[in-house]
Amino acid sequence: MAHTIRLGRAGAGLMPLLSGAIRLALSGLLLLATPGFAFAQEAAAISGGDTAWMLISTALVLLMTAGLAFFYGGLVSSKNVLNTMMMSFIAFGFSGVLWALVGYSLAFGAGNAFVGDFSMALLGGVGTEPSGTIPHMLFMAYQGAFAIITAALISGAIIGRMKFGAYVTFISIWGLVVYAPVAHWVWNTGGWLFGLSALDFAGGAVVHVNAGAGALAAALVLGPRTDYGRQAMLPHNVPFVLLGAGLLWFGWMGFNGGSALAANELAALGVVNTLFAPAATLVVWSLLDVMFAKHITAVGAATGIVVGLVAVTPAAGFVSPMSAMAIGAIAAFPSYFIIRWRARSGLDDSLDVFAAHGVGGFTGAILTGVFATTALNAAGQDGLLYGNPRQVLIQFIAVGAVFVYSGVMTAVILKVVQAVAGLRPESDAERRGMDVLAHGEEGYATGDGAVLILHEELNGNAAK
Amino acid sequence: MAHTIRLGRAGAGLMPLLSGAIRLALSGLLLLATPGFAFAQEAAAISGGDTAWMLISTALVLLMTAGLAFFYGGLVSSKNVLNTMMMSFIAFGFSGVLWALVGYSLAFGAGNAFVGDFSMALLGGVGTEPSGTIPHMLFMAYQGAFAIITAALISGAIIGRMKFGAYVTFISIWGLVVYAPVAHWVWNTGGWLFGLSALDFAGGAVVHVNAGAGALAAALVLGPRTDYGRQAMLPHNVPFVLLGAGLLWFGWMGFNGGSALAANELAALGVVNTLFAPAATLVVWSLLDVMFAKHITAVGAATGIVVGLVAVTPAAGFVSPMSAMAIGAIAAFPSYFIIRWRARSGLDDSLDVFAAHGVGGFTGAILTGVFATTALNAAGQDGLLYGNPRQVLIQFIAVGAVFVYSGVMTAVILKVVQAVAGLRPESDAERRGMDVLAHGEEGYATGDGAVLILHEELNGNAAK
Amino acid sequence: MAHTIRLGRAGAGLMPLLSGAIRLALSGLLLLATPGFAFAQEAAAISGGDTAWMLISTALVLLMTAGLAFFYGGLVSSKNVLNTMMMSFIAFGFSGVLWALVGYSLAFGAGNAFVGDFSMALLGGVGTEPSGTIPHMLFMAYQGAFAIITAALISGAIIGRMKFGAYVTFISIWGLVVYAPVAHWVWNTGGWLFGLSALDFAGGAVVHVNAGAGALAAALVLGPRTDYGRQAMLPHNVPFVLLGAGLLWFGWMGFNGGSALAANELAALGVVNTLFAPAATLVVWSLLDVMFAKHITAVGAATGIVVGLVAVTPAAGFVSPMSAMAIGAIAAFPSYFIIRWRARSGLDDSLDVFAAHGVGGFTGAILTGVFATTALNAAGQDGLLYGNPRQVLIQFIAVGAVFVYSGVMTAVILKVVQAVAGLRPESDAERRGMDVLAHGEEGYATGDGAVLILHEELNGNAAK
Amino acid sequence: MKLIKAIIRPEKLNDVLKALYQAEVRGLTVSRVQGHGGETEAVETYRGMSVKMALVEKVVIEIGVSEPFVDAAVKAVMNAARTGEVGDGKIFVLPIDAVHRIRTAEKDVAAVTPVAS
Amino acid sequence: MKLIKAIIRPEKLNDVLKALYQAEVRGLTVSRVQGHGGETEAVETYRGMSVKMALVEKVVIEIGVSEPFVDAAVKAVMNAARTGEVGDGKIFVLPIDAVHRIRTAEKDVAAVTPVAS
Amino acid sequence: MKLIKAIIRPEKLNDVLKALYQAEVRGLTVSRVQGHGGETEAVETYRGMSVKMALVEKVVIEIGVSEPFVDAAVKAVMNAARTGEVGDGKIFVLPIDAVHRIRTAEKDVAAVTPVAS
Ligand SMILES: Nc1ncnc2c1ncn2[C@@H]1O[C@H](COP(=O)(O)OP(=O)(O)O)[C@@H](O)[C@H]1O
Ligand SMILES: Nc1ncnc2c1ncn2[C@@H]1O[C@H](COP(=O)(O)OP(=O)(O)O)[C@@H](O)[C@H]1O
Ligand SMILES: Nc1ncnc2c1ncn2[C@@H]1O[C@H](COP(=O)(O)OP(=O)(O)O)[C@@H](O)[C@H]1O
Repeated sequence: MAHTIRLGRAGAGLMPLLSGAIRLALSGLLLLATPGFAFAQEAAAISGGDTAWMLISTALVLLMTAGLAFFYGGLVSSKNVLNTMMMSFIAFGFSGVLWALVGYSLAFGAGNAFVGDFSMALLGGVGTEPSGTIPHMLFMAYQGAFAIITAALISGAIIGRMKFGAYVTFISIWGLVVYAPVAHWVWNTGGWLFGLSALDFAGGAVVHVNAGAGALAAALVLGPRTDYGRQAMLPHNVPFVLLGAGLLWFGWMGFNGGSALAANELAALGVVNTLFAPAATLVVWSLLDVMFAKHITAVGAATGIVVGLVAVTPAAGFVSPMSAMAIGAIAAFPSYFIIRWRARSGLDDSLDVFAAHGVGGFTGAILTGVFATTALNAAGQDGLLYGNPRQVLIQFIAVGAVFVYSGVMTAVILKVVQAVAGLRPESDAERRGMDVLAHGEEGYATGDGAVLILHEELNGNAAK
Repeated sequence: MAHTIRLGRAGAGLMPLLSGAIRLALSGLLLLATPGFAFAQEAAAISGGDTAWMLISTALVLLMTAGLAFFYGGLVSSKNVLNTMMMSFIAFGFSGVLWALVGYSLAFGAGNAFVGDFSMALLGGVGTEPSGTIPHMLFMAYQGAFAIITAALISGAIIGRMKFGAYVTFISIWGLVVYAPVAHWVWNTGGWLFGLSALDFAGGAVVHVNAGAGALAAALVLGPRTDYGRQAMLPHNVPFVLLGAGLLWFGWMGFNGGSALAANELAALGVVNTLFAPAATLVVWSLLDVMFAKHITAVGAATGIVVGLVAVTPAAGFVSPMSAMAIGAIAAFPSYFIIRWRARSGLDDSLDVFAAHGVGGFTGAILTGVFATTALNAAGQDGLLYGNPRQVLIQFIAVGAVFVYSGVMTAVILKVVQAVAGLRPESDAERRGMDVLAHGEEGYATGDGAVLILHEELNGNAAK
Repeated sequence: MAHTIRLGRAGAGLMPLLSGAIRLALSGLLLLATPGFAFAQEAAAISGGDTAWMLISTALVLLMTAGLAFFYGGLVSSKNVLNTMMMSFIAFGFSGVLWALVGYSLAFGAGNAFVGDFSMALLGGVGTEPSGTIPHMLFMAYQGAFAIITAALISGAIIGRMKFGAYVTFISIWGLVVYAPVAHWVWNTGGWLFGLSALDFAGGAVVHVNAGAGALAAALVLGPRTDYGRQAMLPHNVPFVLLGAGLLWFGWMGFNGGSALAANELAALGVVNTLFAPAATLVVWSLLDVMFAKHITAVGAATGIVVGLVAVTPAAGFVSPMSAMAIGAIAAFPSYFIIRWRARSGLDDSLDVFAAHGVGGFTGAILTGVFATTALNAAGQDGLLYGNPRQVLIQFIAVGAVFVYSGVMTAVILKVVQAVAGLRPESDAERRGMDVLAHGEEGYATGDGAVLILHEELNGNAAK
Repeated sequence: MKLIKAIIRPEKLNDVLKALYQAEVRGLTVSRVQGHGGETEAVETYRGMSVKMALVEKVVIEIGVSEPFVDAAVKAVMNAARTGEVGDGKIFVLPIDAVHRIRTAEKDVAAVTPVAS
Repeated sequence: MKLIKAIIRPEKLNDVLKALYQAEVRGLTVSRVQGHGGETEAVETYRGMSVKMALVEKVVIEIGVSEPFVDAAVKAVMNAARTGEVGDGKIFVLPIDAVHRIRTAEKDVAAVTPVAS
Repeated sequence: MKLIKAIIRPEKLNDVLKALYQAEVRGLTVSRVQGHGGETEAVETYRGMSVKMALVEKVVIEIGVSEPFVDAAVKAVMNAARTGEVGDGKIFVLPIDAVHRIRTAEKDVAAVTPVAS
């Protein structure tokens, strides 16, 4: 299915002696590592059209994380804007580097049914040889952009109340211990959910349910912010939220369309569905907003768009555009009402990652099992409406397994980080805002009363 | 010409029984519907390169509507920023969904010389079979992104003084009753302007003159805002205006370049012209600004870029880059002076949609008839400079017809909506701003004095 | 190497008589012009995949200049935000138009070893015929986007203290007298650095060292702003800085990946390296920030990303991803410490263009000479680690020559402009901010106390 | 010498400035504030969370005037700022002990008498 | 008539508003300011440039009250705004000569007595 | 006790803060305002629409001081804020009836005497 690759035996690595040795050492560490390394050998060639599409798709998915920073950053108060945005941006660094070093190999190395191996650690054997019709390393980078944004998605649950160092440690571990195995389950030909024929075109389970479960667990482990339920956290910049939604939608074209790994009919189906499903969600969300909030809200519109994008993610390459619109329309309901409930509950999943991504991904994955048709994608499965009710069950199993694994492992990782380094900052951090406390910066500094510290002697007597 | 497609007979629809029945019913409703449905049958194949380019072009045109939201949103005062942006964003939903349901069929169905039919309603027969060298549904989605932004463009004329529900109703109807037929006239091989050999590469008439005429009519029907001419409406965030201009320019590469429907010489011509024509406009606009505003202004630069983009839109695939620069340079003049006049007039086309898009599109369309050359695009026509003065006349007819039809129909639709639901909100809405009144939100909330409404009992006694 | 083209003899120009005559006249002006015009004649064809990638790459590089406007604009105070952004945006106009008129010909015309000629002035002979596998004019436009951003980069050195007219004049001349020749040296097959086998995949020397040297010279010629070293200039909008960094990274995929001029293995290598090198820089930069600023800062993260992008630019198509990560990681150090030193020095290179682009480009260029391998790019060279220490020397020569030429010529141009028109505005401009003084606008106007000037008679008595 | 402190609606600011100009009041200082009074409170909803906005945008105008101008200034503001609906605002008149013009070190009445610009 | 001018921490604003409501104070005006007092100054770093932030975000509440309400209002603010740490702020009580309600032209005590909204 | 209210140019704020620090004035509150005085009005143009900006950015510093400090504080501001050009601003000195320190409930002079931080 999508994201599955057939690799030619990879060419000789660069500086092979050094990296080979490190890889060998790493392999010894991997408990679950399987000895086998047997990709189907196959003659293939790079296609210019497919490569062009995957090059830009990689860039598009990369841009999504910046879009997410704005979607999230606009929703928080101005004293936490940088902390919120940095939780996305820092994933570019740590999640990105770790993906290249080991994550990719853990996800897409042959390994066993549950996890890959270290055969491609340090990008060993990941060269420009064809993987399908595109260069292997491009596939690796494309998948890396997915790993980055999935980690960043979780941050919406823990706004304004987590030590930044602890957060960086957390997502670094999470990417290797949670994301990589789950990607392996679903997208590697040897993965157990792949074997079950679970359908997940672009990551409804791997990305969204995974991040949603992680977010729920993180919100529970960290607990609510001190003034949660007493003080409203209003979005300090709704245009940023709309900008984020716009950039996310734009990037999602590469996320869903690129998951065809080629510039073909499937990519077109992915892009078309990614255009119309969120459009349908937006219409339904607006009507729900009129009923329950008395107005069509801008924050609601942005949220509805994201929910629609999430819901169509697992389905994008398996269902027709009309079905995609149905999925988008239906998916509005559970997410809308869970957000309403959450806002009144004690659960401080601050930016509703669970409701938008967890629930949206769940709805989309199940509905993929309803609307999928092999008439459009022979590599897929027929769904309930096309005579295969079993697929709904398979989708349940896939989503459920990812949810449980991600939820439990996220909690475990956080508890470990908590034991070692603590998770929450001193109590007045929340009051003063994380920007100044965790980053030593303000989002919007005026410079009023800012005294340059130039030399030691100035420290003592300038303006105080 | 551009945007014209040859369809193989479309494959069997999904869930064909249901949608077929609905389509049948819809067909009965269409007064102008023609029975014929006879596309040229032609063997064709999907090209990876062409598809790659059209996939990203579709994403680019989608992004433009978000860019427009910022271009417009930055120009208004902060109390209307969300309302302004939502007028663009809501088009994603309503205009997008309606395009898939019926708009596409009305525009590109065979129909007669004036409008399509319901043969492809509910995307019946719109599958992944080739249309030219790209999947048919990709062509449909690409065109859908055009329909969305054209509707959104009009909103610039009616800032801060239209009920949101009335607006949504208006653009929903407008997309079907104005946009779809006009697209049919110009881009469908059976359309009457197509038959006249009118040149409109990427929508100078279909998109810009169309939106400009609609904007003019809307500004006249709604009348000026209450304090128009007394209170200046200053742009609350000029960087947003520049961001919008930047995103629009970026997206316009897909708008004009993608209108070649392939990754070929014509697409290159479109992209090159879309780079240099606005550059020339920007230079001329800056010089005019120095003369008349005493400074090169940032709002002026953003406006000049957009005017240049509009002007080159009809010409992009028909003229040489040097001609495109000439068109860009010339187009600065009429739009610049009409904006100056408008600002002093009683016409509250708040963000000068008429001057930028209507006049810019007009200038570009006429100049296309001057500079077009079949040396670069054999499917086009030679213009005045290449020995065919008649083309200028044809361009006049095309632009004039679109202008009159769009202006009249826009006024009619608005009058109907007015009669049924009213157009303008209670008078203090303008004073307090549409964000709070129409959306129950603020663009930039500080949270000062915001009291959470948690339970019924709190309603009565918290902070008041 | 990258950016090198083989042109078929160009087709007949449009309106050939007129433009031919102008070209002839221009040729007479060129002192260094060589008579020869001898491109290798070669049969070639347009590739759809390659063209698709170069179309979007051109759009991506165009977007970078808007991204730069936000990266720079967020870092300054709000009274200079428009002036700072306009320094980037105006380059679209003047640098863009001049590139088409003469710059491209000066850079890529055959000419001699030091500069091109006027053979392609006014785009003579620049049609849609193939240049490699893409239309010639697309190559021209892609290069034009490079010329635009290189000019804009310099502006970071002279924030808030240069007359806008003088700036426009300066970058207009600079693009022809500095950028075009340097591009010719490195990327034209006849250029002297090309002949030396200097490696510069996407512009480490041509773009970044060039701009960095220009920035240093400009900062020195203009001198520091009046209150430099006394008053802190704090970033008025750090989210804008992050937005800029995000858009730059996104666009840089086309900058580095597009420099392969095709959608092939090399483009993939470029994109992959452009993803992971800045990721590594971001990790190292964050750790340095923890050590020296006590926090991981958002401005630091954005800066680190840009430095990593700069450093990988010359290397992107010559080194493996693991080497790219090494380059990214190493490049953090010199730029980080030079920024720290600069902030305490008397050098008002306000936004550290020298440290980020000059030093980053230098580091990247030298390390290209260390890590390059012909195993990945047969058209390149092996570097030090692959047994060719001489390449490091060649890289030094290339970077050094560009640095000296650009530095000296920038100073000369600025001195000339100073003599003719003056460089710095009246002294209270800095105090009041350049937005109001140079552009007659405010970035964030509230409209409080803004009195419309409608008629002459109102001038006298309204609110004053 | 008195300090007149008028809290008015933002949308009335330009009218009030004009009225003060006509009343020959030349110097004043304006700031954006938020007020709470008898106005009905707007309810806003963000993602299912409803909040009551207890504060409303207002503008404060502060004018230092010598006694003879107090009444004229108050009257000018009163007339220009009135809409008749709840929320029009208040005017406070505070005593001033001394006024200094920074530029010239002039004091009191001389300090607030405008100088030809 | 007095004008109570209380400088408080921004995060205490809602608590203070609530306390004032319970003390039956109905009209007030709020503005965002920056204060300098005994608090330790934060150091921020932007690209190697370190700055000491001498000013801290504060909120000012201004309340025009008739004499009988002064003590109650001061007490309400004092209790609701106190954290016990440096930086809690100050309350200034200033004399007022006159108060006008713009809407009705009522004066003094009548001007600050709330009218049913 | 007096409340010194100084309206100054924004770009002079840091200088004034420094001068006040040297005059041993420790507590103060700063806010951003817009002023109208004798300054020439800037004309801005947005898309052909010209507007005269009647208001100019200013900063207000408010300082509660006991009588002995009034002159020193006024002098410090006057000297540090002066440029000699129109628009330097004004200083108003207002009487205060009472001052309270919220943290300790200290009153009047004790309330404005700084405590070691
Ligand atoms: N006692 C007061 N002290 C300070 N400001 C007040 C007071 N009463 C009202 N205000 C200000 O005046 C504004 C309007 O007052 P309100 O009582 O709503 O209207 P009205 O004066 O028309 O009855 C309030 O929003 C607040 O800013
Ligand atoms: N003399 C003063 N005049 C005006 N404002 C003051 C004065 N002293 C303190 N403030 C304001 O009160 C705030 C808190 O004062 P500070 O001295 O830090 O705390 P505390 O009152 O707890 O000792 C300051 O940030 C400032 O805004
Ligand atoms: N009578 C006044 N009341 C309140 N503020 C004033 C008054 N006169 C001047 N100001 C403030 O002082 C600023 C400078 O005053 P202006 O008359 O322009 O300069 P100068 O004091 O140098 O003659 C104004 O912008 C305004 O903010």
